[in-house]
Amino acid sequence: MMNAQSLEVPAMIAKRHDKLGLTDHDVVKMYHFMLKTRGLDDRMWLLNRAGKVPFVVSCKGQEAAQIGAAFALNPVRDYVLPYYRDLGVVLVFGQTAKDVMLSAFAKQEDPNSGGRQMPGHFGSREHHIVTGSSPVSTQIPHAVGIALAARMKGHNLVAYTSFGEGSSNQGDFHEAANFAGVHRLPVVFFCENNKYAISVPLRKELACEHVSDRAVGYGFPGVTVDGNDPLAVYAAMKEAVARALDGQGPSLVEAMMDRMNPHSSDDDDRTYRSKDELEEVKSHDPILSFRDYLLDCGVLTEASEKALREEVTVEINVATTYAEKAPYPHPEQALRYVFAE
Amino acid sequence: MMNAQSLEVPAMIAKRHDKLGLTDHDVVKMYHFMLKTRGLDDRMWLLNRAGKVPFVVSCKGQEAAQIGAAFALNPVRDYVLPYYRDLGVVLVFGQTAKDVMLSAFAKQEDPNSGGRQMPGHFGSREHHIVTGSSPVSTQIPHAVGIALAARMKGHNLVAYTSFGEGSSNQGDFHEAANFAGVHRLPVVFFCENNKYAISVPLRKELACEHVSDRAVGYGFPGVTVDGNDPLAVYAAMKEAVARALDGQGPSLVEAMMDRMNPHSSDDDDRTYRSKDELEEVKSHDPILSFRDYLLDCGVLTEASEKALREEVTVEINVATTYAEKAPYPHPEQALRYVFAE
Amino acid sequence: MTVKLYIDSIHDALQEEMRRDDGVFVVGEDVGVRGGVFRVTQGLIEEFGEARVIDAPLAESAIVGVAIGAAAYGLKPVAEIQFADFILPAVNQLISEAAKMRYRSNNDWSCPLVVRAPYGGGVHGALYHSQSLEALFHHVPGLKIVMPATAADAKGLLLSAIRDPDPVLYFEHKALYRWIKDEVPEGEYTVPIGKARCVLEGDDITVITYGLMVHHATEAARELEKEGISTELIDLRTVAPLDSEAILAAVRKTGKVLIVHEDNKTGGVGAEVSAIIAEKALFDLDAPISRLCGPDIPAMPFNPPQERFYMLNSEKIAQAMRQLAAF
Amino acid sequence: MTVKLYIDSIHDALQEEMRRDDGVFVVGEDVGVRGGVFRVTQGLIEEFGEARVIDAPLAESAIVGVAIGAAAYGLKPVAEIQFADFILPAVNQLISEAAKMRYRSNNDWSCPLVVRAPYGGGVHGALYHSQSLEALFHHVPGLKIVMPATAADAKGLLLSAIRDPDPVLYFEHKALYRWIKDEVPEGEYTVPIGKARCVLEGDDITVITYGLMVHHATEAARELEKEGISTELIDLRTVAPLDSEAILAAVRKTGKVLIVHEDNKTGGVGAEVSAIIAEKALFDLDAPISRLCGPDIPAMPFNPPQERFYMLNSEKIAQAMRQLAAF
Ligand SMILES: Cc1ncc(C[n+]2csc(CCOP(=O)(O)OP(=O)(O)O)c2C)c(N)n1
Ligand SMILES: Cc1ncc(C[n+]2csc(CCOP(=O)(O)OP(=O)(O)O)c2C)c(N)n1
Ligand SMILES: [Mg+2]
Ligand SMILES: [Mg+2]
Repeated sequence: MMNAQSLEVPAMIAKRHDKLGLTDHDVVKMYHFMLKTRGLDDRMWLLNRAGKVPFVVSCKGQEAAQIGAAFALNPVRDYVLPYYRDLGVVLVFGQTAKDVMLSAFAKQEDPNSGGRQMPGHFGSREHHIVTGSSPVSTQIPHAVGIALAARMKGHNLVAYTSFGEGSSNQGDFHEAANFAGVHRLPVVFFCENNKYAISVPLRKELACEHVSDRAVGYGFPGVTVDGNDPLAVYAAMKEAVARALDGQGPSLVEAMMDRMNPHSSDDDDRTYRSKDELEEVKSHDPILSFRDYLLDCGVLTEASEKALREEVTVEINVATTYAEKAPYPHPEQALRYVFAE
Repeated sequence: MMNAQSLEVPAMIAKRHDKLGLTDHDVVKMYHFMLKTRGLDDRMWLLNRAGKVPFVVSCKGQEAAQIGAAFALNPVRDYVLPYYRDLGVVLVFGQTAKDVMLSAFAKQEDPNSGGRQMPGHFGSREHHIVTGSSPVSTQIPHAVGIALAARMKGHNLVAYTSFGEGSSNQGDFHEAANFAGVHRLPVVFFCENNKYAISVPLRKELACEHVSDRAVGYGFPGVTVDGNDPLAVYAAMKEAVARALDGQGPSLVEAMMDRMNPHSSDDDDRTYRSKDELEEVKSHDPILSFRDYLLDCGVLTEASEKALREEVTVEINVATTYAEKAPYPHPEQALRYVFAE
Repeated sequence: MTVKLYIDSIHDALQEEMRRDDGVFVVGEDVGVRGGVFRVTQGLIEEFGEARVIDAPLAESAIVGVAIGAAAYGLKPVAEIQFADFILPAVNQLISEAAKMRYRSNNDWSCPLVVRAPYGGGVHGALYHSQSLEALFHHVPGLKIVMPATAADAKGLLLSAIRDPDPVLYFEHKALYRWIKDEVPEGEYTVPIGKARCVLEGDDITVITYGLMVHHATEAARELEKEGISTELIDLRTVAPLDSEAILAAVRKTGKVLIVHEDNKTGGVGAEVSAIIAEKALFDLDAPISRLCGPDIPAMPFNPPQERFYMLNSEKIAQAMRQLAAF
Repeated sequence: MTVKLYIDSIHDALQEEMRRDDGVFVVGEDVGVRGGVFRVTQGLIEEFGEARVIDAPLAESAIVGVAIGAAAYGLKPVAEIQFADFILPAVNQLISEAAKMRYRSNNDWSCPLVVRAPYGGGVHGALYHSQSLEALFHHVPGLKIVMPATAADAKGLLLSAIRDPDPVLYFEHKALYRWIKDEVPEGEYTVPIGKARCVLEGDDITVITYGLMVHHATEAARELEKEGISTELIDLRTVAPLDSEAILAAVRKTGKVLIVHEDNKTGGVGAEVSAIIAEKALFDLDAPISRLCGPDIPAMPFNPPQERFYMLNSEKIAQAMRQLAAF
């Protein structure tokens, strides 16, 4: 069910984040993260188009949902098992612009994989980001295992895992959700529904109305929220996190959003999306609407907003320069770490 | 949702099968098949205990549901992809007592596999029974493929596939159901919920209330019916079959029942089921209740019922004797049919 | 005869066969409007419609499993796995089901299925868009595996695969798609499954390989020719079942053999090739049977130096050939 | 030292290790109250409770996938796959995930997972309760595979597997469970992963095998001893990584080698063993490298004559040994 709250026009716009227990500082921070996510994403796309990085997978259009979700988590307490688009989430969990750029350039210092994996394959023990791979949905059972292990160790935490709506059709989603349901484990399943699996549109992916309809089959709640509204996502996630920490088990949160870019730098979405559709998508950029909200409720001013943007740009510039110059790994190092050494 | 109809005590007992469009002759045939199924099952169990057949998997307690389901299908038109307990279904689709016994004894003439597979691994092109294997749930996508292929060829038919509730936790169930939902294919997913996956009880298998709750996640209807009542199962299946033939797509029918025997001849269910539970299960044998129904509404008499039983016993005796004496396959024939010859 | 790109040859063969036999259909991720992420199925949905060019939900076990059902019913599905690496979720359907349907039913049912999957590295694909998957399946009775190295074989083996009454894995190398072009016979043209091809005749050493490495080995052989070393070069084309006769004949000719593959060394197809030789032609050998293969690490890192480290190329192959010749 | 059944040795080792390290837990189908369908985990749920002996829903990919997550978090899961044949739905989790977590994270994350799976035939298990699965995994960098043949090794390798910092597949042969018993050291006793064992010393021929076949080969060797043929018999114990040194030493000793395994021949572990020998000890050989393996058919039919046809036994092995000795 679509979360009603998220769809109605808020009566008193300035109060929405207050009600959720978010301070003005918090929402500015959220916005800052959204900008940084977008900035990095745009930069990597440009670098790819300039032939400087071989591959990019973009999260453009999904930042609001990601930041909304990540803010409901606690990076010191919780673990995340993000999918390849979840750049916003790993930034909140502690990765820096430099980390991201080192990964884009596949340099030795890349904390995710030492340049072994494509960008978007996150991982950092320090930041509680569990190493991910390319085959979709394999991380979902891992999240369940993290939750199970934490419970066995007496650690009260939440395991967050994200995936696209297309990936919710994989067996691993089903098996993992069922396992988590049976064992009432503290897992939040976060579906970023951007209405496409590469070129395959929703109607060819799923016949249910919402991916969240699947939760009932695993004995836990599922909600669908507006992923363009970080506060709506935050609210739903907060509830899911509270349930998890309270021993009430898993939840499925589905956020509806649009992928503003092609699937990846190798894709050309004009072959399967109309111009009108692409225009329409651009017309509700979640970053612009959140900026408007913050300006409207006086948390940001035009000036402070501009300053934030500039701060982000500088950070990304520095990171890019650093990463571009950083050394590649040594060829023979490829032989290492198949097993413990 | 539990189908209300199936749970209430029927007001006019004699009218129930009339209302479903079943003649007196039909219900006697159903009962005959139930007896034959039970008789074969009991006999194979005995033969196993006597050391004459190495392995048996029993359908005792599930016959009513199986016969109810199979009677809603058309063996000339439809295809079945039964799971290992679906002895009742393959009998309705044309396998004989002799076929079953040849399979139990693993003889060359076994039409399922020429003695290559364990009993319970059904298959017969002639009878529209698609060859099955041991890993659970793999047949479910095959049923979807049969339905897809039939539609491409312009054949209007139903692909029926059955599985236990435990097997509904496999990824293949999920992926296949979703595929069928998206393509609105004429498939009936029939879940025989006997509340155990070997020793694992429902509460450790699933956290949803009914397996049928999962259907909404695939965009098609799911119902749960009393599997001890062949007429309730028939009614639900008939609706599902009608939907399928009418181009409305798949359905999930879940029948609740009890496994009256251990999981297989290698199992000992006293290690995980209480005496009370086992007594309780025996107290509502679906064959006895259907017999009572038929006697009550005058379709059968004590005498005609006894005659049916005797007929079945004779058939099974003949089949057993034949199969026991039948030759094994030649050893070197094991090399054949890896590929087409 | 037309000179065609490898990828176009696959596309055209598929199209021709779909025109010829309306039981042939395509199912996979993005095979429809997008025409496949590599564009192999481009234009097919326009010509054959949504019913025969099916954009499947993202679920490989279902893609293969549904295709198996359709094959059992008598159609000829050509399932596409977007990257060979993503065949792994479908392994149970392939090994437990497709491979065993005929055998377990004592020849009553069968599974005339083709699974196409782009494989191989050197394309900045990193760990999960670079792997060679043939070794996972060559051990499985009931599966055939073809791996064309040329545009002509790409056609001839695809037609054979589709017409084969049993399941065939058709691995196409991503790096060949738009690099290799050669003459492809028009119309009816099949290459028999299970037959190797002699690429070069020679007397000094024998090189046995398949896939992308055929081209690197050819280059290496031409290099060595200049150095006076003549190479018998065999392209296996089919890695299951192996063409033992061709392998043994080529080995007997020179007495020195180098087996080359991109895939990891241990337990690769090269191990079986070597074992066949050691069993049947041991006394024809003048040198140890050598294998030059990918190292035993997950294939392959994303960063260019380590990707290059993993990948074989004509120099590395030439080096191994020189060593063997000098033995 | 106590003489124990193979199955009891596995049970006891698991129990000891769970007592010693409360990070060790068991997850699988029917491992709880039922104690496993073979009873390997009998009594564990009573001693360690439901939290550490987890009856999983019927879904192998989740069993392995959840265990991987728990291992990444620092626990030591011992996942049970009820029959090795049913590991196939979990192949993606094993190959894409468990095997690559350390590598892909550049040593940041790891996966100290054990997957136990009863394998092998001769037990009326038919096509899907009889298979040997090791060849599917021995090719995969990042996975170790142990296959104990004795009760002592069953213990020693299980402890090593659980303590190993990386994923280990532990295949236990169903036919050994209640057939084989031998002396098992009490308390701390580990057998190093990657080390073969010399079962018999001899001078005429070398037999290399593992699993159930160790016992049939031993019987065959004793038979041949009476005929004056002395056998060097190697039990590999670990099939990945292979103990090349032990293999080469044993081959060099006799110059004649027979590789035996129950699994299908083509692309089996024996192919790699043969290829290692052909690469490193070719000139020590006095006879072709022979392999005696299961035939290349789906292993194995249910009916007794065809099951016996598939399975190797001491006579079939003795026959191959005689032939080799006479070469
Ligand atoms: C098992 C597997 N199959 C195929 C792919 C190739 N692939 C990568 S992303 C993708 C689509 C994913 O769609 P969705 O889950 O909706 O996520 P989105 O990319 O839209 O965010 C596909 C098919 C893959 N990575 N893994
Ligand atoms: C993939 C796979 N895993 C495990 C098994 C072993 N096994 C056979 S039946 C069974 C339980 C099935 O339970 P359910 O689906 O409820 O069917 P039921 O036997 O209760 O009718 C198990 C675990 C199997 N056959 N296949
Ligand atoms: Mg999507
Ligand atoms: Mg059940």
